[in-house]
Amino acid sequence: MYYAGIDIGSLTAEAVIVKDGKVVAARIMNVFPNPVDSAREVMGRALKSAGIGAGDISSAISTGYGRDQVQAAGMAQENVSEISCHGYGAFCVDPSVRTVIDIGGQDAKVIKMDGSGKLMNFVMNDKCAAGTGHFLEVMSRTLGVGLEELGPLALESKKPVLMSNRCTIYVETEVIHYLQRGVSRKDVAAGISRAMAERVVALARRVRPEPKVMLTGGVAKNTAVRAELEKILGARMERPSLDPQLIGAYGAAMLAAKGAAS
Amino acid sequence: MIAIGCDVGSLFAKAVVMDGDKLLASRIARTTGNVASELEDLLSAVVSDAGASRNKVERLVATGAGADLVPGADLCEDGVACVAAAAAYYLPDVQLAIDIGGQSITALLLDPDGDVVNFMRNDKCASGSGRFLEMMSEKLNLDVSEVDRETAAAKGPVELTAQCGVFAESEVITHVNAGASRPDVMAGVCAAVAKIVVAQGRRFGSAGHYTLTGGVARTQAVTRIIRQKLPGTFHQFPFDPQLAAAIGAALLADTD
Amino acid sequence: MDEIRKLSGALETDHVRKWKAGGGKVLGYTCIATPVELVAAAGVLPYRVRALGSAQTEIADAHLSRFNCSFCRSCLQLGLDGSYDFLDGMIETNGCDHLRGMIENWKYAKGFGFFHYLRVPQIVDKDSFAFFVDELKLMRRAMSDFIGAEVDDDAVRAEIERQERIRGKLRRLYSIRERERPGLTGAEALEVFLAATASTTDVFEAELDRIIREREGHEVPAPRARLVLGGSATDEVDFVREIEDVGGLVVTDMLCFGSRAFWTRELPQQGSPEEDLARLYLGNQICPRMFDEFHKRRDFIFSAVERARADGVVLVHNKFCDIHGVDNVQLRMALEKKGVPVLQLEKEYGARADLGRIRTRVQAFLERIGDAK
Amino acid sequence: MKMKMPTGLFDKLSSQLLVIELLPRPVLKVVGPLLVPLKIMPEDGRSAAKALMAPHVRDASIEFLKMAAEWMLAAKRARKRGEKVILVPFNFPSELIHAFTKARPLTSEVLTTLGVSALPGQGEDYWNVAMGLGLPDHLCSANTIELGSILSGDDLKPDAIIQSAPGGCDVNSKIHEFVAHYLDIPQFFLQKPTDDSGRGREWYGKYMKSLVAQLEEFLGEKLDEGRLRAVMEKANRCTELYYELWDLQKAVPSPVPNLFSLLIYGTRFTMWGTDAAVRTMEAMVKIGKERLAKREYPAPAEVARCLWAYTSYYYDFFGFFNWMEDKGYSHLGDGLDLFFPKLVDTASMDSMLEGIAEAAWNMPMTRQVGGESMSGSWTEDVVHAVKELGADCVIYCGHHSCKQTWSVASILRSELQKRTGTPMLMLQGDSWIKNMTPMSVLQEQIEEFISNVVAKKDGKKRKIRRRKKADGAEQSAEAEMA
Repeated sequence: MYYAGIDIGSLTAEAVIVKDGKVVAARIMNVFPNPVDSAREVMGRALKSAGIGAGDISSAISTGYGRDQVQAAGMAQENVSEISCHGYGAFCVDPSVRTVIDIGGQDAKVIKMDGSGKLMNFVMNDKCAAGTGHFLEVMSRTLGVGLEELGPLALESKKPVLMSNRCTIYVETEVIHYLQRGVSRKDVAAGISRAMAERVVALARRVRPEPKVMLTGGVAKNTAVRAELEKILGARMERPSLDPQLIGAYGAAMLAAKGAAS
Repeated sequence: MIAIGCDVGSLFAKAVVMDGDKLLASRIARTTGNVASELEDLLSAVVSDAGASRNKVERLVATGAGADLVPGADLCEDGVACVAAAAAYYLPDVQLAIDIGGQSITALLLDPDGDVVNFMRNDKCASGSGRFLEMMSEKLNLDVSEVDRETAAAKGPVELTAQCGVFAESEVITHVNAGASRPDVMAGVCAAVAKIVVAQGRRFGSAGHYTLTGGVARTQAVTRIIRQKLPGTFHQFPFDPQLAAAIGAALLADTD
Repeated sequence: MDEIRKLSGALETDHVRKWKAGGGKVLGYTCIATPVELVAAAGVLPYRVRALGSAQTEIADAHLSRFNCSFCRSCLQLGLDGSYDFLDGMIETNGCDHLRGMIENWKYAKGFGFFHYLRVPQIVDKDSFAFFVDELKLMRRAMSDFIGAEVDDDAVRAEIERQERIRGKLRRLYSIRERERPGLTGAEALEVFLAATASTTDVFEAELDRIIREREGHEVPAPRARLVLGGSATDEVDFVREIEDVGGLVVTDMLCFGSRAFWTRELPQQGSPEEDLARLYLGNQICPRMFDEFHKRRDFIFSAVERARADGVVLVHNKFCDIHGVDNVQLRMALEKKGVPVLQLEKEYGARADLGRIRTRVQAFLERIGDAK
Repeated sequence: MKMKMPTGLFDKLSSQLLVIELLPRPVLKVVGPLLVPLKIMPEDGRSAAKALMAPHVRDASIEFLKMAAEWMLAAKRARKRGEKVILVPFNFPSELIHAFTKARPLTSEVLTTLGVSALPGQGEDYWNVAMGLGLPDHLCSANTIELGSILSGDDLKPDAIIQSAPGGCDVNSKIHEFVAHYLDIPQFFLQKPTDDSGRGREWYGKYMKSLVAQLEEFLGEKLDEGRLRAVMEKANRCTELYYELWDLQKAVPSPVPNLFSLLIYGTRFTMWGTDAAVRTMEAMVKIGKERLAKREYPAPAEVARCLWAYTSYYYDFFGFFNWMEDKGYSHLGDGLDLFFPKLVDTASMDSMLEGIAEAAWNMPMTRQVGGESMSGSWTEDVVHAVKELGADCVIYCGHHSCKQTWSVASILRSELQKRTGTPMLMLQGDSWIKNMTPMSVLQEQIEEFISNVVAKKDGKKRKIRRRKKADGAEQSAEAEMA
């Protein structure tokens, strides 16, 4: 029996197909303007790599901000919030994890689950997008380095600069200001990572994270932010065995399987 | 007297060469990393545009956040003084100048002599800034210079309600996904920017005679809405409004 | 519901226009601490200031700041752009700092044809009670001066009774809403209440009777979960609808555009009309602006949860709303201690942009209190 | 017994102040400046010490620090002595508490200011504690930093809270209410009727009396008339000194160092009515007089005389005051200094309690935005101070969570312009949290304001339009109707 999870975020789309709790196919791509097109495309790619047809999927769950439309388009039997999906996905990857920090394009979430992966509590950034994936995206663009280079670069720094603003748009001009004054890229990058981590921690405090935290979402790939988070929170940031960007879709697929089981 | 005015803002550096109050040449360049050499190039380029030689230039006046970075500046003037000077000099009736920069909006109240009675800057809400307009048009695969042409085709502008610039971006995407036309979405962005500017412009009561300077004032799609919403008489700045501070700096070359 | 919508869907409704055309006067007020009885007894229509979910603030922001509550900024905008020109005057109460600022700027920038400041204590004891009784006498005097005729005891008593009757019927409507199979949604209930704050008692009472008749036997689709909504002043029907869209039926509330305005009112023992009203209003103010009585608010929401057999509570506050911003935390802690799940939301008034993220939170909350699908 | 490193704001500060308590003044005078380069203090604390130990303020600073030490250490030792610690907001006349033998007052906002100025991290951790509980980030940092430390459960826990902000400030009253509930300690109320008629004032007097009764019951101590009189006489002495400083401040250039703005209300809100307060005020007056005689001024010239409409910025280790001074910008005090004390009639218990009620009624915030009209008495006070002190400009710092002043700041500005022609600069920055608006941004705007608006008000105008007419330049771009 095959089960699928489709996660349409604001920047990327993911599809995961599972069989007997094992991932048989997973695909990530950048989103098209329309969530349903993204879902079709990414799901098509996943089916292809699994070597099965849409008919072989016994049930699918959509999640992410396009979840309603994807279900409405008939590609999923159900839609579940990305908050539950990330929690359950992380739990399925490592049942000992009780806290997940998920940082997506414009959302940052801190999720707590119980021993069965059931959602217990969560917080999500309210009015401000500082401390989300978008923040790092803008900053790396301003720094003129690739998103994936940002982490390694920051780790080289001995004396990170202090970002005194909160708003993404202002931190951006602060970055320009530092660069104009000849501050080294690595020190600015480190300052960015710290600012990012501080925003996330400010959110995390509201649910009192457990000492063992799993970091998911695109930002989990940023080694510098991860290091900063561990420093400030004094908690270990588990890296999921699965690509951290896939956790949401994986959780959706596992929920589909669970739903069919019960 | 031949003078250079150089305004180093948060996003762009602008340089002008002026003979008294006559604009001989101007240049605008985006600043990136190595600003010192960028400014060197900018200055020599604008001087040669003016058909003058560097030694004919009697004074170099710098202004803006990066004024201290301008090589060989004879003096530095703050942004308020420069914008006020430019607006006051060319627009004798203007009582209020609203300068919309890369990241802040400043309303300047002028007296009959053209001196500053008071000013107020909003630098806590990026949604009215030049950078915001830029980010939003980027999202719609537009260059800011194309915004006017694009919005000309707008039927019914969408309404943006997000307070945070970044969330406004997702609101923009939502509207696009909901099938709103690009002109309508872009027009909505312009309306959002205009609203913030209008609020700032009203800060000193009814404006009377006013003008708009700074990069955003180049975009008619924004200024049109401001002129509808802001009471008073609008006066068009006679040159590229993004140059206002640089021009003001040059005008102040021989006053202290 | 259509008639109700006609009464609540706009600021200057046909009803208000007709009333004014007939020579009727309208006075605005901003806070549930205002005894509408004294206004109505003078034959004047009391009209609660609200913003219909409008997020426009560019005129207001030139007076208030972006650090002020967005609901108050929206109201000021409508006050200054002429939408409220049908008001013949304003009764201010010191509800909260943001409301005070809103009215003060409105007054400064535009002025009011008639203005009265009703000073409401923030602590209840015999001194403040006596003070408030005096305040009500002053207000009654002001009303008499406004209409140029004495507002006598009988008129006030009659109005107190009429209002009590309407409150009773509103409670009746809420019982239809709170029962096992609710007869109306939270969004509908809010619309009914909004109509109450914008129309004459006779017209509203007739509509209320009709709704009660219609909905007694009616049943709305079974929800995914039953919720109590509490927090900042909000007249945003869309916001409630958004919550109910994802399956959380708002079966009762703790809103001042809602039950807080009428729930715990009981007919006071006969003293002077002012004493009765003082007991009625000062004695039953379920609002975080009041001090030394958090227990009242806690018990209010506890009993709402029980009465309505709610599965969870949503506590919302507008960004910069200080009194609810803090009180919601105290309420959340008290509710969670009792094992009641709580979702705390902070939002900008009328910002449809935020609805998407709010929707996600509410859905996750339902998944959390539901079967954690 | 084992020693534990203090982690709370109060505990950390008071352990630092132990040194101050121990060292005699002459020693402090010599050692104080030496402390600065020494590594025994955290670096942040040292930059604050540098500002306090600057020669022209040192004597007053030392008295102030001695006073602070006495104030905080008394609270620290209260429990051992069977006394109770009562947390009060800045707008409560703490001299009333000093008149009891079994009570010690602590003022949350002053503790925050000292903490932000002397502790590494500037109290941000305590702010985070409050945020961690889910409290909204638009609360006032002045309260939230100190109260966050108390909420952490790892700091001195007060025995009771006095609430004097209901009616004056929602944020202040709500956060104090929250703490009282969270710690389950009693709160006593002094409610301010938002009422400018006499009735409210009468009622307020009643409230003060019933508050005293409640305190007497709580402390199990009758307020002693003789003791109260002793306190009020010292309070009266402080009042006289306050007006001496006020008059000194009228001199041009101002002989009163900028930092004194903070020291004055720091004294008012903590130890008013004690010998330590009298000593501190005397030290300030002495310095002011000497500087007046010597015509001393830190900068070559007094460029501007600035009155701060409400609060100023305290997150810069007092450096901000000195920055202004070096620029020639005199800080003529801020709204917190506008508490207009009156000499109290010490004839009877009643007259003294009435005097305390009057003092409370005239406290900053209570008196201004706590009025029926939020802008009314605020405007009158600022106009009065501008005229008396000859200020040529007013600066509104735009403290983020100060919703009441933000609500009516634009009214204040236009009224100031109308009534006195004085320009007011409106900034946007938090007074106690450093990473809300960078100091450089605020300083840049202040310089722009003073050089364009204030200094050029007369004389140094550029009159660019007149110059142009002289140039006989061509017609301006023609106007188009909007």
